[in-house]
Amino acid sequence: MNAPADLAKVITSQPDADLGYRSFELGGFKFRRDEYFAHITWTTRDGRPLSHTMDVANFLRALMRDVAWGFFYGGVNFDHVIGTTNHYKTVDLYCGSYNGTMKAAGVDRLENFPTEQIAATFQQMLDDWTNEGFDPFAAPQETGTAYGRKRGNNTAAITRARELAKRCVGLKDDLALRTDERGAPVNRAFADVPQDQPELHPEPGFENEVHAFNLFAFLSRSQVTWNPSFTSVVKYSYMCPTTEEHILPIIHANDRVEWFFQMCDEIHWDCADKTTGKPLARVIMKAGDMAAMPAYCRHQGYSPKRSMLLVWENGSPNLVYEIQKGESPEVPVQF
Amino acid sequence: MNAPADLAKVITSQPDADLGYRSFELGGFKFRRDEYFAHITWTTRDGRPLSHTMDVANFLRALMRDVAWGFFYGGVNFDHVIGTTNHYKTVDLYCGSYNGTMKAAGVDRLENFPTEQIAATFQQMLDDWTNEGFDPFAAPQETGTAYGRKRGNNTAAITRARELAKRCVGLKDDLALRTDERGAPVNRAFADVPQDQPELHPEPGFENEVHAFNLFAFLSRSQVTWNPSFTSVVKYSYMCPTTEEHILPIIHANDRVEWFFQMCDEIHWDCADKTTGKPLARVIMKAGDMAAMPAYCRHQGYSPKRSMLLVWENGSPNLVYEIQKGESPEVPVQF
Amino acid sequence: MNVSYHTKFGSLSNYEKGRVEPIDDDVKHYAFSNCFEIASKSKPYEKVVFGQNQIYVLECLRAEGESPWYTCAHDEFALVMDGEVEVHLIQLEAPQQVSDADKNGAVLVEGTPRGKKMGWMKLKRGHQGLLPKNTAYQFRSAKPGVVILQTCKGDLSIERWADICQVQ
Amino acid sequence: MNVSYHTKFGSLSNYEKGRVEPIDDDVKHYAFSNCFEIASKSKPYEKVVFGQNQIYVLECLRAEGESPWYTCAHDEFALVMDGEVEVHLIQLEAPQQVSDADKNGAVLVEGTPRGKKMGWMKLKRGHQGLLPKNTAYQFRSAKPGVVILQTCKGDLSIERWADICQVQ
Ligand SMILES: [Fe+3]
Ligand SMILES: [Fe+3]
Repeated sequence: MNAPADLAKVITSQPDADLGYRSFELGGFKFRRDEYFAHITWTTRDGRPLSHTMDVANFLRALMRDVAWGFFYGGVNFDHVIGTTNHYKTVDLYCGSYNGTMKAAGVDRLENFPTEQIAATFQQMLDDWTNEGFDPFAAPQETGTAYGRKRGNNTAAITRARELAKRCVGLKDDLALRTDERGAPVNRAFADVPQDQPELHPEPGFENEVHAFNLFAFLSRSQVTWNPSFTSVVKYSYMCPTTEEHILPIIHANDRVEWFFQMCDEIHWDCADKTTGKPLARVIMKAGDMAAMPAYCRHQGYSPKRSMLLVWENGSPNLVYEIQKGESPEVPVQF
Repeated sequence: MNAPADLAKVITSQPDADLGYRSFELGGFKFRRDEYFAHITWTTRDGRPLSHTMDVANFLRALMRDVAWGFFYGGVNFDHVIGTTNHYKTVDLYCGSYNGTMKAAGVDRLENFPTEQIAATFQQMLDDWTNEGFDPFAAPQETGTAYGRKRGNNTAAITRARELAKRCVGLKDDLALRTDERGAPVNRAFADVPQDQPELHPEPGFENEVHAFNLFAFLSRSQVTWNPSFTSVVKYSYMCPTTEEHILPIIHANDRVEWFFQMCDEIHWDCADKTTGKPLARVIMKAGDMAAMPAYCRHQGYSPKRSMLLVWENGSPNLVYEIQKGESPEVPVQF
Repeated sequence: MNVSYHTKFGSLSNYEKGRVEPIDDDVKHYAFSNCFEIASKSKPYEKVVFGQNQIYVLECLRAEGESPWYTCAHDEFALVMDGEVEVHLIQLEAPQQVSDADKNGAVLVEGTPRGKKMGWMKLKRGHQGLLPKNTAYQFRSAKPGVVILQTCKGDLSIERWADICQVQ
Repeated sequence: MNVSYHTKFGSLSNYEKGRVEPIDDDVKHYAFSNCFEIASKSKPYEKVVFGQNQIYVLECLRAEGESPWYTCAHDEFALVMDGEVEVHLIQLEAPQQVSDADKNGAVLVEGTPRGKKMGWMKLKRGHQGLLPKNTAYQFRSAKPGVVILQTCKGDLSIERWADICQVQ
C-alpha cells in the first residue's frame, strides 16, 4: 500500500489555455470541465472508451456535498451514471455501475480508492472548477452562475466547516447559536420565523443543564442548502436538520434506513431502486410528516420554498459491520 | 367532436395570490408552477394520484420547443417522465408511458388531444409562466433566470416565428439573410466566423438563379439555440441547420431516422431506447462528422460551445402513413 | 426584488398531510405518518414511536395537562411542534435513578421524585430542550400541544404502526 | 466579461473525428462517418452517399480539378466544407435536360452542354449554392476541396457504407 503522502497526490494537468480549468485523473477516470459541462471519461469493463456529460453547476453542487460530507453514508449519486459509495476508509468511484442498463451491458467502471486519495482529488477539482460568485451550497436564487471561463475562486464558500454539535447546540463548549454577529442572518425565506429563545428558569448552578434553544430560529439562519448539521445527539442518534431549497444535488443511496421529519413547508421526493435506478415511489412531505427512506432506495428531493427538514441518522459504527454482514434491515419497521 | 372554438378553450385558474402564476388543466393532467418547479399531476391508469416535479427552467425550455415546433416529428420528451407524441392532427400527452418502469407498473397516463387544444393550452402556459428577462430559446449564459415569482412576461421572445425557407435562403420572395439591421447580430461565440458572401457572377437575367449564400454566416447570426430553421429544400428533403449551446431541452424520439451533420465544434449525444428510456449509446460528433439517429432511439445533445448542427429531415407527408403501417425503416441504412 | 415568504408550519388544529405515491413499491416501507395526526388521536403523553432505527426512536407525544415524572439513563431531547410546554427538572437522587446505566428509554419515576430542583423551561413551537440523563422531568401543558422526543426505545414506548402509517 | 471564442471547423488537412460509444446497441445503426475522411479517400467528384432517407441523400464529394457537367430534374444544393469551388451554370436546352421530370438524382450531361451561360459563382467554406433544376453545372476547384450535395439518390450515387462508417 502506498504511503499517505502518495495517496493524497493529485494527478492534474496545467490549466487549459482557453478555458482556464485543470483536468484531473483518478485511476481509470478522467475529469475535465468547460464553460457548461463536466466531462467524465473512462474505459469500460470490456475495454472500450466511454464518456458522460453533466451540467457543471449540477456537477459542482453534487461534488460539494460529497466533499463536505466526507462521502456521507452509503452512495452519493451525482446523477444516473456517476457517483461514489463510502466504505468509510475507502471509497468506490463508479460510472454506470448503478445504472441497470449500463451495468448489464458491461460498460460501467468501478474503482476503489483510499479515502484520502479521492478526497484530495475531489477537493482540488472543486476548488479549481468553482468560480468567484458561484456558491455550490447556496440556493439557485441566491448565487451567481457556475458557467463560463475560469474567473477567480470561491474557496471560502466551499471550505465551510460542517456544523456538528457534540451534545446540543448552545451548550457551553458546544456548537454556538447562529446570530447576525456570527455571520448568520435570517434567510429571506424564513423572515417570518420567530426568533424568540425559550424561557429558561434554571436554579443557580444548573445554567448549563436547564437548556433549550430555538431550533427553528437556528435553521432560519442557515446560509446553505441540503447540508445537514448535527444539533442534538443521543448516543449515536443524530438529529441532522437542514434547510432545503430547489433540488437535492445528489441522489442519495443510503446504506441504512434514513428518516425524514418535515418541520415546515414541503418537499417532494423521487425514490428509485438503489441498484438499477428504476422509479419506486414519490413521497410528498408536508409540515409534520414523517417518512423513512428504505435502505434499498435512492432518493432525491425537490423543495419549492426553503423548508426545514430533520434528517435523522443512526451513526452507530457497528451498523457499518451489520450492513456488510447483511444483518441490517432494509425497511424501517415491520407491521 | 367538439367545434374548433371549444377545442381551443383553455382551462386555467386565476393567478395564485402569492406566486402570481395560473394553473392549467388538460384532460386528466394538471399543471402548476411555483418559484422553482413545474408540478404535473395525474390519475394513473389504475386510478391513483401521481405527481412529477421538473425544474421550471428546463420545463419552459422544453415547452418552448414543443410549442414553436408544432409538436415536431414524433416524440418530444421533456424529461424521463413527461412528453408529447405528434400524430400530426392530434397529439398524445403522456406521463410515464415511455418510462419502462412506470409503464410496467401501470402508473402512467396517456391522453390524445386535438392539436389545437393542446397547442392553445401549452401556448398560454408558456406565456403565463415565462418571466420578463427569461428567454427559453437563449443559451443559459445569454439570458436571465426563470425562477421566482411572476414578473412581467416575454411574449416577444416566445412567439418568434420559425424561419422557414421555401426553396433557399436569400432568394427573392424567400427567407431573407440575417443582418445587423434585421436584428440578427453575430453571436459572441461566432465572432470569428467569416461574414463574406459568395462571389456571384450571374449573366443578366439570371440574378435569382445564380444564387448562393454564406450558410455559416447566416447561422452565426442565430439568436436562438436548439431551434432548426429550413434553409434549403429539395422536394421534402429539408436542411434544418441550427446553432446549439448547452443542453438540448428535450429528448427527441423521432418517428423516422434523423440525420445530423456537425458543421463546426462538437456535440455529445446521449441516445436511449425510445420506449423505455434505457441508455443505448453515446455519439461524439466533431466538425465534419455525420451520424444518423435510428428511429427507435431518443436523443439529447450537449454542446459545450455554440456550434452549428445541420439537422437533415425527411418531411414527406407519405412517411407518416408508412410509419403507421410499419413500413418505414428504423435504421438509416443496411450494410 | 422584495418578496415576502410565508413559512408553513403545522399544528393540531391546522395541518395538511402529504402521502406516498407508490410507483412500484410497498407504501408501508416508507412508514409515512404525521405528528399532528398522531397526537390528535393519542391520549396525553402516550409515547408513540413514529421513527425507529435499531435502539433509537423518535416519539410523538400529545402534551396535555401534567405528565408523569420520567427519568432516563441517557440524555433525551424534546422538540415542541405545537403549543407551549413547560419542562420541570429535578436532579434525581441516586436511589431513584435508573440503576442500569445502559438501560434504553425513559421510565416512570417511582413515587415522588426526590432531589434538588434544577429549574424549568417553557418551550414554544420550534424550541428544543435538553432532558439530561438521570434527572426527573415533567411536562406541563395547559392546552394540547405536540412534542417530539429524541430518545431510545424503552418500556414506555408504544408502537402502533398500522394505525399511524399510510398502508396503501 | 469579454472572452473570445475559436470556432472549430474541419478541413481535409486538419480534422478530428468523433465516434459512437455503444452502450447496448449496434454502432452501424448510427452510420457514423466524417466528410473530410470520406473526401480524403475519394476520387475527384465521386458522389459518395453519406446520408440517406428514402429517396433523399446527402453526398460527399472531393472537389478537385474540373468535374463533368451534370444536370438534374430537381433542384440540388452544394455546400462547401473545405476549399474554394467554382460552380458554372448553363441554362440547358430542352433536348439535353432529363426527360423524366420525376427522375431523382443528377446525371451526366450527354456531350457538351448547350444553352445560355447563366454565370458562375465561387463558393468558399460555409457557402451554399443553388444548383437549379434542368441546368447544367460544373464544379472547378484548383486545389482539393469538400462539397456536400443535398439531392436525391440517382444513377451516379455511390454507396460504400462499410468503408466510410464506424463498424465497431
Ligand atoms: Fe439521504
Ligand atoms: Fe431530433
